[in-house]
Amino acid sequence: DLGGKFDKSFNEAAFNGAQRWAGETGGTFAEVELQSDAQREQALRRFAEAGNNPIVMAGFSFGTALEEVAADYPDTKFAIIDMVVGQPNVRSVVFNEHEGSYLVGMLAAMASTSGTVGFIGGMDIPLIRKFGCGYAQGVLAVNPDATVIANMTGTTPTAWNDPVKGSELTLAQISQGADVVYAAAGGTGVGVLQTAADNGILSIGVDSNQNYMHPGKVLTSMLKRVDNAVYEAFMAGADLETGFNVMGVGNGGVGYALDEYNASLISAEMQAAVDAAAADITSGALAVHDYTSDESCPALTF
Amino acid sequence: MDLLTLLQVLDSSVRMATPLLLACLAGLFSERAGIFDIGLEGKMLVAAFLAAAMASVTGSAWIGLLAGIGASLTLAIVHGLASITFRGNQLISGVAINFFAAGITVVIAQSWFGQGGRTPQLGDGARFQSITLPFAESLSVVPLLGPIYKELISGHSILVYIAMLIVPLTWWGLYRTRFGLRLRAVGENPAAVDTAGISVVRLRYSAVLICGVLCGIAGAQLATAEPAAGFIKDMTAGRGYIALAALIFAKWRPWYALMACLLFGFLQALELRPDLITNVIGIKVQGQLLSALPYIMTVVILAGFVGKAIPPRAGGEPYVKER
Amino acid sequence: MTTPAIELKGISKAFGPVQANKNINIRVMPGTIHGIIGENGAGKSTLMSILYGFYKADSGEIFINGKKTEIPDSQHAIAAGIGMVFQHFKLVENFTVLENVVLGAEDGAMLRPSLAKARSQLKQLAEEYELNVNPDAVIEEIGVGTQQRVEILKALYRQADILILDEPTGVLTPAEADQLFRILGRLKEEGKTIILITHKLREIMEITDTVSVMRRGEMTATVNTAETSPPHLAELMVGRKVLLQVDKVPAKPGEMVLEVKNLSVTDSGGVQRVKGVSFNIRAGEILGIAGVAGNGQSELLEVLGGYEFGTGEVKINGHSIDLTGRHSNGQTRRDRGIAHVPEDRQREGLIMDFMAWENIAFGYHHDPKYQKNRVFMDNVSIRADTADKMERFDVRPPNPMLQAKSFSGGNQQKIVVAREIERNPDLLLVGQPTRGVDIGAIEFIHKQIVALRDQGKAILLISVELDEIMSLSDRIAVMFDGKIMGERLPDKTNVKELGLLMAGVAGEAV
Amino acid sequence: MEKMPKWADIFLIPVVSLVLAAIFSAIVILAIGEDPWAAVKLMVKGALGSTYAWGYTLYYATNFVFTGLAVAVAFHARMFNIGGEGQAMLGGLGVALVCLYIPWPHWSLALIGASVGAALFGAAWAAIPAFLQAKRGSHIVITTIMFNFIANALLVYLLVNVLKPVGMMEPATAKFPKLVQLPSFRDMFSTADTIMFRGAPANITFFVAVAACVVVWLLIWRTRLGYELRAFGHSESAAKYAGIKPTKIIMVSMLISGALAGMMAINNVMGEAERLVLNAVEGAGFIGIAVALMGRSHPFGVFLAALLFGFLYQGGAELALWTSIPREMIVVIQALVILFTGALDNMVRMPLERIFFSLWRKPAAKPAAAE
Ligand SMILES: Nc1ncnc2c1ncn2[C@@H]1O[C@H](COP(=O)(O)OP(=O)(O)OP(=O)(O)O)[C@@H](O)[C@H]1O
Ligand SMILES: Nc1ncnc2c1ncn2[C@@H]1O[C@H](COP(=O)(O)OP(=O)(O)OP(=O)(O)O)[C@@H](O)[C@H]1O
Ligand SMILES: [Mg+2]
Ligand SMILES: [Mg+2]
Repeated sequence: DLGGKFDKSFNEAAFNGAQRWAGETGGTFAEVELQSDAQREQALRRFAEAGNNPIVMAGFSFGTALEEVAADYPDTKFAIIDMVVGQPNVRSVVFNEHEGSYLVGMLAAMASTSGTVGFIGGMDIPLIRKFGCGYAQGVLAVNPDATVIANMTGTTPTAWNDPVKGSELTLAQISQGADVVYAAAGGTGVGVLQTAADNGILSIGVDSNQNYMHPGKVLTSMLKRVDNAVYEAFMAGADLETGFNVMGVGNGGVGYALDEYNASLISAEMQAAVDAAAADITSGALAVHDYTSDESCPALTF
Repeated sequence: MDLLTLLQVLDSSVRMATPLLLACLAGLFSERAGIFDIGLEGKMLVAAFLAAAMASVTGSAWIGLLAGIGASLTLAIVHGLASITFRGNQLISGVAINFFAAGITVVIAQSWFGQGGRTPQLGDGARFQSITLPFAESLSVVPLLGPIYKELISGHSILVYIAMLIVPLTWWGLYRTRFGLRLRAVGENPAAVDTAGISVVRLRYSAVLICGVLCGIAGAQLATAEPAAGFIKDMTAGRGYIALAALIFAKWRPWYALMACLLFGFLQALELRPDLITNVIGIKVQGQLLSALPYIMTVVILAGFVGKAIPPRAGGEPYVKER
Repeated sequence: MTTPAIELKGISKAFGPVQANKNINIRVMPGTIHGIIGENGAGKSTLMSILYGFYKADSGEIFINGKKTEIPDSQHAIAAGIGMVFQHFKLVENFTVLENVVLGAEDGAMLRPSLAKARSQLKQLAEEYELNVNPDAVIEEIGVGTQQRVEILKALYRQADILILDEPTGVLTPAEADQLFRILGRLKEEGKTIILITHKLREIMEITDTVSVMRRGEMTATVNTAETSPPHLAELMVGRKVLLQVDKVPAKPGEMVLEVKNLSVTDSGGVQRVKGVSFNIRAGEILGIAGVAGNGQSELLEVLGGYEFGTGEVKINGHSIDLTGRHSNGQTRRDRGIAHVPEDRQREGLIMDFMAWENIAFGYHHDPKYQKNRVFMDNVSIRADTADKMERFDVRPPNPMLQAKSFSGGNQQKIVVAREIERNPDLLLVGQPTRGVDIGAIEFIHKQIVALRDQGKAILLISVELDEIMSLSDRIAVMFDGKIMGERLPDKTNVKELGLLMAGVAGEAV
Repeated sequence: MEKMPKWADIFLIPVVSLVLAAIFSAIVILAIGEDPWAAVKLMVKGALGSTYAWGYTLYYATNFVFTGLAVAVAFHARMFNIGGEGQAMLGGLGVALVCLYIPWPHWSLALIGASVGAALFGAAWAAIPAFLQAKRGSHIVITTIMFNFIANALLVYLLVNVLKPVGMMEPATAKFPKLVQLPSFRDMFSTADTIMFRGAPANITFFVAVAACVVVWLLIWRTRLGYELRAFGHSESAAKYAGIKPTKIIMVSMLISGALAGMMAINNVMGEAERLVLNAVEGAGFIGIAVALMGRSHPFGVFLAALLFGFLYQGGAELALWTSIPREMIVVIQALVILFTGALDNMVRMPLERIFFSLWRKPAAKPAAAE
């Protein structure tokens, strides 16, 4: 989606999935990066006309355009991420981001010494509030007295690609006492992670594994396996199974990242606590509230 | 609101004000010499891009700064050619420069770094880091003044201090030197300068070049001074125009320019802290209103509710000796 | 024989298609005052600007004190000891006198020492040549006479030996002019060489040693002043014998057309330009208003023409007209029967990029005769009307499709006059009707104005040319500093008396 | 004759300027390692190679006709309206409100309603800068730019907080009802067996744009208002002398300008997207400046220039789809066109003038020599 292919986050994950497919199968794929909403339909049509199959779209903003286009090209299969489009030739993939966010929220609360943690969202939309809400629930589950400061970068797609503002928001949160910030903001998060590292506090990445960006300074990353979704869609090719597809903690769609870059930050008991919660979520013993289900959040006000 | 929060907002105001201030002073030199320049925006943008790009490639913020200044100077020369040598319309030239900058930065960034019109994130060394002034820590215990010194005055990048230094320098140059006298004269009545045996063309070009250098520093500050760490598409976001408004507000005088830019910087800093506004005035203010506030203020200021601002008399008109 | 201070050989200069100077030769002896006369547009200013390096000649050579000198810009002229006071002053309005003097002649990169030095030098110069000015006064706040002194000081501060003055007395009262001439006399005694451009034969006779005459870009003669006479010079200037007398029968004033009571005008800068003037004009008479430029005549004309606001009372044919509100504009004035030949045809009277026919409709574009219906204009009928007017006013070339800017000055003026007079107005306002217009056209325009008077219309004439005022007016009012100093009848007064009034020396009460 | 012939002024100079802009654009394409010639071929094919391509080219051209006319009308009164972008955004808002909240029985009525809505909203957005210019002398260039930013903020607010249907993620309005859908070129030109303009967004608004050109031409050169507008544009002092009220001309010219810019929205919002999205204008307001400069502010010239930019825009979109030349390349080309046709006009004009000068001097000199 808007924000650039190399946002180190959402779009990059999608791109990596496609690359992995290309690398493994030797296939080629056409790609386009859009700069403007008004161009979505044009791009889709051109790809469909050119005989690409399947066509994968990363981002909810394609929804409306896809509704139109999918009907016009019944023989082409489409896959869309983060959005549900009710057409027979469309596969809709959605993620339970609130579950993954809950897990990193727990880690944040355990890592925080000040009892204040931050959340910086990208564009202020229900999807991102879903991240924030899950995160806050995780924080409060560990430390009911903790404070969660939440800011959104903006209300337009430019909010996905504004690291400068991300930095300023981070500074503002630091001045309010936050010592762990979670960036769910696409390319904007780059600025958040950077500033957090500059000022000696911890940050949490999103979508892709961003731990490597500032080794030892990124607490963890909330993984959203967009890459897997894209990879699978490409693997399936024209036989892509259409319909509705939910990726959650249970099926490995979301999770938290643990690797050599953050091993020193996550103690064994932290890991144990989080893994236990993950197991509970999978089993249904723990239900994390999904903001988009009723547009409200028990743990955080936006 | 406690002192520390206030200081944090002011601190961020200073940072926000710096590129505005540099651009505003750039405009001051240009317009005082009679060349209107709405291309400040574009010059800052190319400077921001090239500064970040070169810093990322070479790993040196200083080389980045020089490259940024070079990029800005190139566009300044184009503006000079259009408005001085070829006596074209200065507004149109400025508009063209802004578009050119908006397009070319993304085109080159994309082909160079392939990151959707961004430069790579700059690491330490490749950007201007905050400088902690001497005794900032030890003095911070002094009530009131200590925190002010530590939070507000100390801890900015070198470019912020340079910008602040340029204000008195501009004042001194404008009112205390031969160059300043001539510069002010050429913006008021170029024929007087010409008949006094001074080259109007050379004077105006030097003003335009100074303008280019200052816009270059402004751009570098935007992209390569902490906390910023790289260039993003359209990152100037109208600052060039706001700087022009500040210039009018300041009635083309350096010290007032500082005040005006700090005001605008404050407005931009406030946008980042909607929570504070909610706390202070007790109601939630729409984010969009906050983000539009600098622009609305600009219009209000231009509407002249702050008194009449008389621009340099020969401003905007090419100097034509022979009709 | 001494070498001339200045010698110009074969100077030519064209502005696009206009040949402003053609192969000019001139020699000026050191320590003399050399006059240059010629009609408007003869090329005098151009020639001097070339000497001063402001313009570059297309061909020709310049010798200063016998040495061939290249003067590509003013800096070289200054270095060669030339100083020039332009017809339109070249001063920075919001600078002080001191700053203006120092500009371009600073001693070093720092300003303060230069200013200090200039201050003491100015004091010295002031004593030497009676050139007193307050060095800290701001230019826009001092009078034109003083501004001119600043220009002279600028030249002297740069140690000019040769001083060129381009129409220095155009903006001065006779008394100020006399003072200027005393200064010039002093300079000449000091051994300076002076070139004086002027239209006024009296001044030439009074102060110059030699005089050159220019006509249509060429130098037609150079003579010793002592060996010539005004009629002779006039003939050299125009190329034929001049008889600038308008034939007209005595006026037969009728009904009161224009009544002006206590009219004041304040300009946008807050300066009061017209200070409570009152006068009347009857049908069938011409009221001429004399005065040095800048004494409120322009503003008076503008407020009557509707594009400047004023206070007081103005009645036309007994009806009061609105001087401030929404209804005060050129359109409503025209509806009331006021036509207006503005002072500056290029800035006001015409749109230079419009074609002649569009200019003939200008100001009258609401006229039903020019409309097809409520929305569209009837361009065909406007063109026909224009062709007709151009024919009758002898506009050359008589082509309605030419842009105004491609007509010569005289013909541009004829277009304006044709448009306004053909309206058959009750009151005609005329400002500087013959500025920059050649003799033939002057006669023609004067005749048209008198003919309109003879049809029983009221005319208000404003001109800085005293001769024009004297020969056209039935009554003469003199304006000074925004006030009417007095009213005279043309056959009962003389140039001297009017000159005194123009200088603000009140005559007997009106 | 003392000037260049008119055809040289109208055609030769823009063409030479365009060639210069093209050369520089080619240099940029070369510099980023792409082949300019291949790019041109791709652009021509993508923008003119099929009815589908034409459908896009004409769709974009329609946008640019409106914004170009907007800038041109203001230019005639020497107003530099850089606010086309914001005015078109607001026009979009007008269209959206009209289409969403009024139950139209038929698209033709809706088209009229939407045109009025678009024009009113666009004009309203131009009104404040115009008023400030007329009454307070605030420079219209800066105020209109500021109003672009403010329009954006306003639109974001409305789309996010007011107009967005519940549950939708992106800031946009709901789809307009089917009944207000404008006939597309496909609907109009396809026959039973050949489908033309398949999937292309060009629609009936194109003909509204053509009509707008004619109306603007009549307005500028045939009406009294146009006469006053041009007079004011050429010489403010003379206009004052003639009793033309500056305030009125500034207001009227800017309102017409804003209305025209706003009317672009019937093409992109009503004709294409059928809902209002955030960045619906896509820079067309700015391209209008280049279009008006290229077209010498004449409606016919604007039309041709709009076609040219339609071609560039669609061609550029194809470039972005199939090569790694980003879309912003169009912005660069647009900037170069503005630079060369607008600001560096004299650079082209002066040498050309000199050539013509020497050309007509020679024949003039001959008869003299023969005497
Ligand atoms: N800068 C210029 N561009 C074009 N034409 C010019 C320019 N300056 C002067 N001219 C033309 O050259 C001719 C000579 O002008 P010049 O100013 O030298 O006359 P002048 O003798 O000084 O007249 P005046 O008595 O009105 O001052 C005129 O036809 C004038 O229109
Ligand atoms: N500024 C100018 N731009 C273009 N053409 C000019 C300009 N000034 C003069 N001309 C052209 O030069 C010709 C001569 O102009 P000029 O004013 O010297 O005429 P003139 O002989 O003094 O006539 P008149 O006595 O009617 O004023 C005019 O016909 C006009 O076409
Ligand atoms: Mg002269
Ligand atoms: Mg003449």
